[in-house]
Amino acid sequence: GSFFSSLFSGLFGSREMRILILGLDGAGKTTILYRLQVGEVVTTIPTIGFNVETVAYKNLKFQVWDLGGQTSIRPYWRCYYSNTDAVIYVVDSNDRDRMGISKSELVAMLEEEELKKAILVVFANKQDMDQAMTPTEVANSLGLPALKDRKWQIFKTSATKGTGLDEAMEW
Amino acid sequence: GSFFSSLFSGLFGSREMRILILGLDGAGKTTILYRLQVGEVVTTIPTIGFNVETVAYKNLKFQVWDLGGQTSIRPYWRCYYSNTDAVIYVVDSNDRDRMGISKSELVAMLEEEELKKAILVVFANKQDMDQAMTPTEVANSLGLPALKDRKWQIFKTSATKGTGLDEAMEW
Amino acid sequence: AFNSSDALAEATEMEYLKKVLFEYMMGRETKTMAKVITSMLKFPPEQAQKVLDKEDSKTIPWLR
Amino acid sequence: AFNSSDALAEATEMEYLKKVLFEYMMGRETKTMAKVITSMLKFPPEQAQKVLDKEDSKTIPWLR
Ligand SMILES: Nc1nc2c(ncn2[C@@H]2O[C@H](COP(=O)(O)OP(=O)(O)OP(=O)(O)O)[C@@H](O)[C@H]2O)c(=O)[nH]1
Ligand SMILES: Nc1nc2c(ncn2[C@@H]2O[C@H](COP(=O)(O)OP(=O)(O)OP(=O)(O)O)[C@@H](O)[C@H]2O)c(=O)[nH]1
Ligand SMILES: [Mg+2]
Ligand SMILES: [Mg+2]
Repeated sequence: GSFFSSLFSGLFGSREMRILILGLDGAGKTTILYRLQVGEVVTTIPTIGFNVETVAYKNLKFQVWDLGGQTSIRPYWRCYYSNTDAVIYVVDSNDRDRMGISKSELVAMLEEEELKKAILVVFANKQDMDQAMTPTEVANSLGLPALKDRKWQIFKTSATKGTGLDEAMEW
Repeated sequence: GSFFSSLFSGLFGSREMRILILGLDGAGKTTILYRLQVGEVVTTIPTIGFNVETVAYKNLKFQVWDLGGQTSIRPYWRCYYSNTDAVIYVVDSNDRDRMGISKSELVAMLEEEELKKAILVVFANKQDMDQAMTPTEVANSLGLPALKDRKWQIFKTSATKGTGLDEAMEW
Repeated sequence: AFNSSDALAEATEMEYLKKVLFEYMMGRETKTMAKVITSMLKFPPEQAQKVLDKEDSKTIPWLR
Repeated sequence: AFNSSDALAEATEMEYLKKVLFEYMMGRETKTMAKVITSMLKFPPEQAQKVLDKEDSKTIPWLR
């Protein structure tokens, strides 16, 4: 086995981690993607489709997918789940009205077999705004404390101000 | 040039001829395709898409495309024109009402650059029926006599009875 | 009647698209299928051209 | 309002389909794109399976 295992780790061991950024439309996913990649705030338009970028962080490389979050294209998130190592789930902490919808999308996602081993990282985004819910409030609204068999963490972030993202990437 | 020409004829000289069967829906295109290929009348349903078959006739091989003729998918015939050697244009000789439409589709087709060198063979089909227009009447309705720079021939056929097809394949 | 024949035409086009797409995805006659797909879905001209160029580069690898 | 938001959703889906199809046809991330296409267009399960098997045979030619 040693020959083959070293062959295979040589071939596949250095595979990039695959990360999906998911969340409702307008949560800030695309802003976060490019913040992570180029360190700047880019002007975004609603994503009808996806963006995929290679993000280098310290010595690691990640293939990061940012999928459009509008209602009509959310059903196709699941087509991207295979081989995903981590999901960054982005929430607009000011969007109290849609916290319930955000929760049901999250729950549906976590039920998928293909994501069974994926790490869950929640970004309570738009913390720069006055009315923002605290990370604890967001976590409770999403039902995170009740999750079973799932590693998860929550971070308070502001994609536009650039705060919280570095801490989050250390997870 | 002799080395290259013999090389190229060796590589490409035995290319199958590419033939398109076109015409309005219900004209009998699919019936004709399978008559030519297997010599039998098959039960057809309207073709939403295409059928493509290799037809062997004597020592020759043809790649024959039968394209659906319904109004909404006729605009896509042109996507198939490239490298076409001959067009078999099938007309239901009883469908007097739509002879004008059949003519305009034919005219539009013949204007396409990619078909400039293609041979035109018209099948005045369904000749087994009492009310059938004669091949001459069909030719006139389609405006064939007025065609310029085009090799064409017309044949009276009955795809269901199997008459006329052999003569036509000798063209 | 107009509406229902409209809907019928749309259903026909959808079925046609699926058929052509299936053939394309199975790798059959991909250049021709690519032409149908890009015109049915009205790809912008420069996108359609890129797709067709890509097809050419598939079939004639030694001309790449 | 219901109708217009319906139409908007449809336009969004169409734009999404075109984007994904373009990527597929350019040969990028074809397995994932194939999943999106076959589910958006509701390919019958056995056709979708054939398409995905075909994708696997592309990426791992030595397993063919
Ligand atoms: N105040 C504030 N605004 C933010 C923040 N992050 C993103 N935004 C803004 O929110 C809006 C939507 O951001 P996007 O990144 O396009 O949202 P998205 O999640 O990609 O949306 P979809 O592509 O439709 O799914 C933009 O105007 C952003 O500038 C943040 O942390 N604070
Ligand atoms: N009487 C008679 N009926 C024919 C003849 N050829 C075809 N038909 C019938 O005409 C009908 C339509 O034939 P198809 O071959 O399906 O027509 P098509 O041109 O392929 O039609 P689309 O696929 O819709 O474009 C069928 O019922 C055939 O049996 C013929 O020579 N005589
Ligand atoms: Mg976005
Ligand atoms: Mg037919």
